Amino acid sequence: MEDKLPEFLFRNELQRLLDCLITKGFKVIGPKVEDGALVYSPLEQVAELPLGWSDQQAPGRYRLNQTDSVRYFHWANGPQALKPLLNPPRNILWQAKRQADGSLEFIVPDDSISPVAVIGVKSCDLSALALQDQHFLEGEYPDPAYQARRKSLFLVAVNCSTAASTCFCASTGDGPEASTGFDMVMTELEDGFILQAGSEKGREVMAMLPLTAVSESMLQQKQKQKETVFAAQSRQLRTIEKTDLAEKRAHPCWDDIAERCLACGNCTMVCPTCFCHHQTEEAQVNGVDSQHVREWDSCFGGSHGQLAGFQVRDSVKSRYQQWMIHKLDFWQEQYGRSGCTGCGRCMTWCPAEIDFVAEANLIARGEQE
Amino acid sequence: MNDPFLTPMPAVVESYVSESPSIFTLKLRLTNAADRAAYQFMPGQFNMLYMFGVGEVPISIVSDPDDPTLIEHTIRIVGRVTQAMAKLKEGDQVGLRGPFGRGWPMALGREKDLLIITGGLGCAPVVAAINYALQRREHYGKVSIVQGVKHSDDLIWEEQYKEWQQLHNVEVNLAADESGPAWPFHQGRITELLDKVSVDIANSVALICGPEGMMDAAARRLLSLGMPGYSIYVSLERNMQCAVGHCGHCQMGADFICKDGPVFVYPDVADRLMLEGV
Amino acid sequence: MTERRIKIDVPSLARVEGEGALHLKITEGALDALQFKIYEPPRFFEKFLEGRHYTEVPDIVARICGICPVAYQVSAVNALESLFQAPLTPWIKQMRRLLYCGEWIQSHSLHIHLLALPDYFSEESVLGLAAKEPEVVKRGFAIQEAGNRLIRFLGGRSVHPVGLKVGGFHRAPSAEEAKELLEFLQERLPEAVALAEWVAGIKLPEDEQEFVSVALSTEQFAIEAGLLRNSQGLQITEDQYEAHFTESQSPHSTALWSLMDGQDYLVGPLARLNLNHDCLPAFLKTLLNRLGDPFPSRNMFHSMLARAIEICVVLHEAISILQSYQPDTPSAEFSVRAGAGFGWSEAPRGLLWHRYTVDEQGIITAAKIVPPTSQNQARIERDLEKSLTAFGLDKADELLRLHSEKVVRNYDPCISCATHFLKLTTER
Amino acid sequence: MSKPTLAVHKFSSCDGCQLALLNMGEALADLAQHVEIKHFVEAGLVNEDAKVDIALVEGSVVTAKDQQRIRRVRSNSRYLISMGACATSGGIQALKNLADNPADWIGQIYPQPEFIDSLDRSSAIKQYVEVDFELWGCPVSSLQVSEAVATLLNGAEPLDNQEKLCIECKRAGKICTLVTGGEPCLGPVTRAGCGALCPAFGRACYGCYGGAELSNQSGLRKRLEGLGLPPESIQKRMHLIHPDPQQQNER
Ligand SMILES: Cc1cc2nc3c(=O)[nH]c(=O)nc-3n(C[C@H](O)[C@H](O)[C@H](O)COP(=O)(O)OP(=O)(O)OC[C@H]3O[C@@H](n4cnc5c(N)ncnc54)[C@H](O)[C@@H]3O)c2cc1C
Ligand code: SF4
Ligand code: SF4
Ligand code: SF4
Repeated sequence: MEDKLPEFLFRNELQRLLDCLITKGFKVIGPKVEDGALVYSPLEQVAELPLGWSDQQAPGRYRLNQTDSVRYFHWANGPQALKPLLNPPRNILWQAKRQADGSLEFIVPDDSISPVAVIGVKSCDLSALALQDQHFLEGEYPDPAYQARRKSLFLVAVNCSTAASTCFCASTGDGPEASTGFDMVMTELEDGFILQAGSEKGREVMAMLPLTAVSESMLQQKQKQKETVFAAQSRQLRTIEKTDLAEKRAHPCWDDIAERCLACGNCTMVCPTCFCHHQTEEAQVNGVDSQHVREWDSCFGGSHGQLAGFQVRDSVKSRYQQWMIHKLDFWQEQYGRSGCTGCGRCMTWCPAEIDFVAEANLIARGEQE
Repeated sequence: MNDPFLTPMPAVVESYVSESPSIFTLKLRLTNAADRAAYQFMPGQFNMLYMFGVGEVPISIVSDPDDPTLIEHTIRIVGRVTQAMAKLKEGDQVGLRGPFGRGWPMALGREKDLLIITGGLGCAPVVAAINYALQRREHYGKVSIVQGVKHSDDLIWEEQYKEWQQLHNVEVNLAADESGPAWPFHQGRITELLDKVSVDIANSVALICGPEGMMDAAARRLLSLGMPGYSIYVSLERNMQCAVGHCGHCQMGADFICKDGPVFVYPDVADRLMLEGV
Repeated sequence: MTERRIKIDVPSLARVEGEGALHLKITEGALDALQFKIYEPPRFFEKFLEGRHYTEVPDIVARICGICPVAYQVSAVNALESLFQAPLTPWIKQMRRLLYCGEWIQSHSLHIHLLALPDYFSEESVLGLAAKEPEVVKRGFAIQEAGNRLIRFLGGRSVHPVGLKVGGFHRAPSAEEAKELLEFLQERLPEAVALAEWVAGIKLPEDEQEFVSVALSTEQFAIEAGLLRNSQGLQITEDQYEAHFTESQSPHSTALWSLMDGQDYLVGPLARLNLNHDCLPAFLKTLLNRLGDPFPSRNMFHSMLARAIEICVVLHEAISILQSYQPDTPSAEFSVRAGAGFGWSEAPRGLLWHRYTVDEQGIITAAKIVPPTSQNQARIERDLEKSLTAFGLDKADELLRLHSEKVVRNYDPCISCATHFLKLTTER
Repeated sequence: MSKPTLAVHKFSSCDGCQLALLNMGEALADLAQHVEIKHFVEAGLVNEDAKVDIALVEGSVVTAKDQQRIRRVRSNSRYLISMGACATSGGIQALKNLADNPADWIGQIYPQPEFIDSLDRSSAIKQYVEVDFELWGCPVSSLQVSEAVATLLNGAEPLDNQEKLCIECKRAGKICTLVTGGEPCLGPVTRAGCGALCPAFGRACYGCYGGAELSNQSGLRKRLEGLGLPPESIQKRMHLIHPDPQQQNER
């Protein structure tokens, strides 16, 4: 139970929230329409938010359309969650310098990290963030760069008011309402936003805003909105127990997927919980400078399972199995829960229109949609 | 100060020994005194070795943990980085991160016989265990080394096996699936050889390293000979980039080889050893 | 004069784009044979284009030449857009010009520094030149990079760029990208002016010759479009080209020779400056005045200065376009129609003419491309004949060889361009 | 110690890959500090028969003379790298390999075909001699060339990156043109390396970097057919810059 009542910010005062975050020294990142998709990108003005835009998604298909709605957050999600902000697609791990005498020096680039505030974070992506935190921070060797970015992050979540056909967070237990992991959460209504703090920092920001009381009818609208989104989620991922998938490697369905799957790795790139990356060396011709770079990698790529003289996964089928069985099954042993938070991106951004949920339900439970 | 597990420490090549046309041994010394003082390892652990301008590879430490200032690696030339490393000379520098992973159960093997089974083109991780036991002869019983190759011509580093064979209470058995005319050892599968080797099954610990199919077959044979599963250890290998459980490449099933292994007790991984694509 | 028979062969001409050779025979003090050979094998582009959809044309023709892909792309889309009557917006037209500015900067700077200048410093290559004139070479690289960046801005990469399409562009770059580029270009303008001044100070051979200059012209300095004019008063449009210009094959060349009303002619920077001198921006007219303006000039060695001046023209132009840059709808709607389309533009080396015939489905049924190097080929041989005679055929072989190479480089012949496949319509 | 030596040889091509070197700017001067460039005609250095450590070969083999010359280049070079589409797969001019009657083309075109030296096929360098490393792309980028050379100078073979363009596209944060616009993108079967330029320009990849590892071409064909593209046009699209399937990178 919250110890403080939710409070209300009128629509025309939303700029105050942005200003307040900017004053506090945050670089503000929020949803914007760019190249036909909703992407999280730096912004300073409310006018940059996707006013009236909504999305239509299906496996292999994403379209935005402009409606006459007055809402800024009436959409499901875009191609990327928070992952690129904390675990960037590419970063330099160290620079090596070879001195004239042949000795080596290793320099860790000190990329000054500026505090970032993200507004418009969805519940499924908060869950995914918690999983990335677990992976990168809670082991024996916390990732210092991730940690630094994570520490300086301020999160303004928004509760979903609509669901795409690919959304299934209700069935994974990760939405549609954000319950934890944010500094503030907003529920967008026609007239404005119900705000709720999730941290001390969030309370401080809220204290700077011109808030008014929340009425009973607003709370009812909020409740109704949540129920509508719940009901709108036509997809459901069935409960998959440990080994449910791992023991079904012989299922004929995998072969059928393998004919269609392009092993392109898009699903893993957009998945907010996928963490694989490779490290490569980039040398300069001068013989003095070289750098070791970390970049997102995918279990669909050939180098992922390559050993001297042996390719662990040399077929599309085995790579698809690695992706799905790892995500839905082995994750449970590794992180205590499945690696899927129901965002649906792996389906939308699959150029081969593969329906991850339907395939998983079919293989694990024999359920035909 | 850089984190020694995340950023390489400079290390100098103290000595370079060519063991065979495709195997060489590097003795490395960390150049920075503080790094050197802090460095400790266990047999079966590995380092990430970095070649300037080329990249990094995981390599087991084969030297004795009692002298952690001289870190020895026996390396087989298989590809880009190992080829470049083979060109190192004394006095050259490399980078080193580590040590990583869980090594061989040397404590568990105390007072017991060691059965060391390796296959394929030879497997460096077991060298660490052999060296360790031979340095502490009094703590271990008989050391039986069983090596299997596909073809007798594949046996590299024959001299080393011969040297070991000369030692007291060490037995070396070699098997080749196919062999040339001058092959003085067993012809056939390594599993057949296991039937012949005289081991005190109840009082031995088996350390196995090699291709997964061979490890699985050898472990099963040992089980059928009556060795308890908890006495059988295997060393696994997967592509490895970060060695700290972040990069995801070395996952095998739910395990990260780099931090949960590379050495596993056989029953924990038996189910997945023979699965394709895991 | 002593009697002498010499034979000079330059088996592969260095510092030209593509593979060519020179063959001279002097018998008893007279030129007996002179051949500028283009032996690079043909690549049959016009044949490949047949059966392809018109949307693929820009990506295909770019591959005729890695040094002036934009010229090929723009001439091609000019031809197709005129056929389809695509309603190009001022923004699209301006961006075409901007993209083309990038190619001129890149190609001219490359030619001056990497290909031509070493001749004047008795160096084999720019690497040697860099030791003698490090600042000049550094400045040259920076100017060349300005060209590369401009092409990347609208095309993603400077060789075989991907941004342009029939009807406009695939994408309008953002205002931020434009701003960043603008700053870099602004820093280059004074350097380009300094380059022109410096080039004007290089001592050149005196080598006046009669020739006809051919170039496009418009009110602005013509680059991506215009009417064709020559120094004899001819003025024609794209579709009239074939009535005046004809190609023929010669045994020693895989490129075809082009003649204008039966005579050889010059295209390229010198021809353009000779004809379009009046369109230069005021600051360049002033600059040229100060440098003792040689244009119009009949000395082919003024080509290098012409290139340097053109770099200033287009850099200045690019800066002014970018100063008011705003993204806009990148392409225009049009419908495909069957027929023949003609298009041309001023490639860095000179006029580049294309003709396509297209069916109702937008499939190319025939293509013809006349690149600048085939247009200059007859002129190059005529020039060599005259300038070697003027230089003195009694000079040592090595000097004759060096001088001929220097003459050929004035034209910046691009042999890759010259050896795409040319379909013959006329008989010899 | 003497510097390693380098040669750049040109066969049938557009010259665009050599520009990867000529457009390097100061990095070219830098490179020349560390390697001795023996032969590079376009840059003015002519010594075709020099023995070198590294030979970069641009262009495809299309004449009988080329066949002889590439063998000489091979025997004069310790490490031979084919650079660009022409050298790795025959390039766009290998479209003639697909013609029924390539021999007739010259006759159809040139009034005196006897002057033209041209084989019926445009062949990748590896069709004639052993190639140590391939740099795919039409054109290759300066970065590809300098990294390959730098790695060799450091004593190792360059890394053969065969990952798919989609991975590079997503890393670069580009929006998928196939998913948002139904564009016939070849990214899922194309080698990475260009930096996902086409998707960055909102257009579909046309495959100029050649085939990627474990490409599911038939899967992509079916998908593009599902978008309404006729099979012939998909075929043409897949075989534009690397037209000759026999010389594609099938592994
Ligand atoms: C825990 C562990 C301990 C090892 N100990 C030794 C040892 O003591 N001595 C020894 O000779 N070898 C050892 N290896 C194997 C050694 O790491 C590989 O042979 C080496 O990485 C090959 O690198 P390369 O650059 O020479 O080959 P590459 O040219 O990179 O290619 C050879 C193959 O190895 C794969 N590979 C590349 N990098 C890695 C990597 N970082 N991890 C795993 N695979 C990779 C490649 O994908 C490729 O298929 C060990 C491996 C592991 C995982
Ligand atoms: S598996 Fe798919 S739906 Fe689940 S979190 Fe990843 S991308 Fe989203
Ligand atoms: S499932 Fe889809 S997105 Fe994932 S690798 Fe296969 S085709 Fe690509
Ligand atoms: S645009 Fe093309 S390259 Fe990029 S992700 Fe989509 S299919 Fe792949």
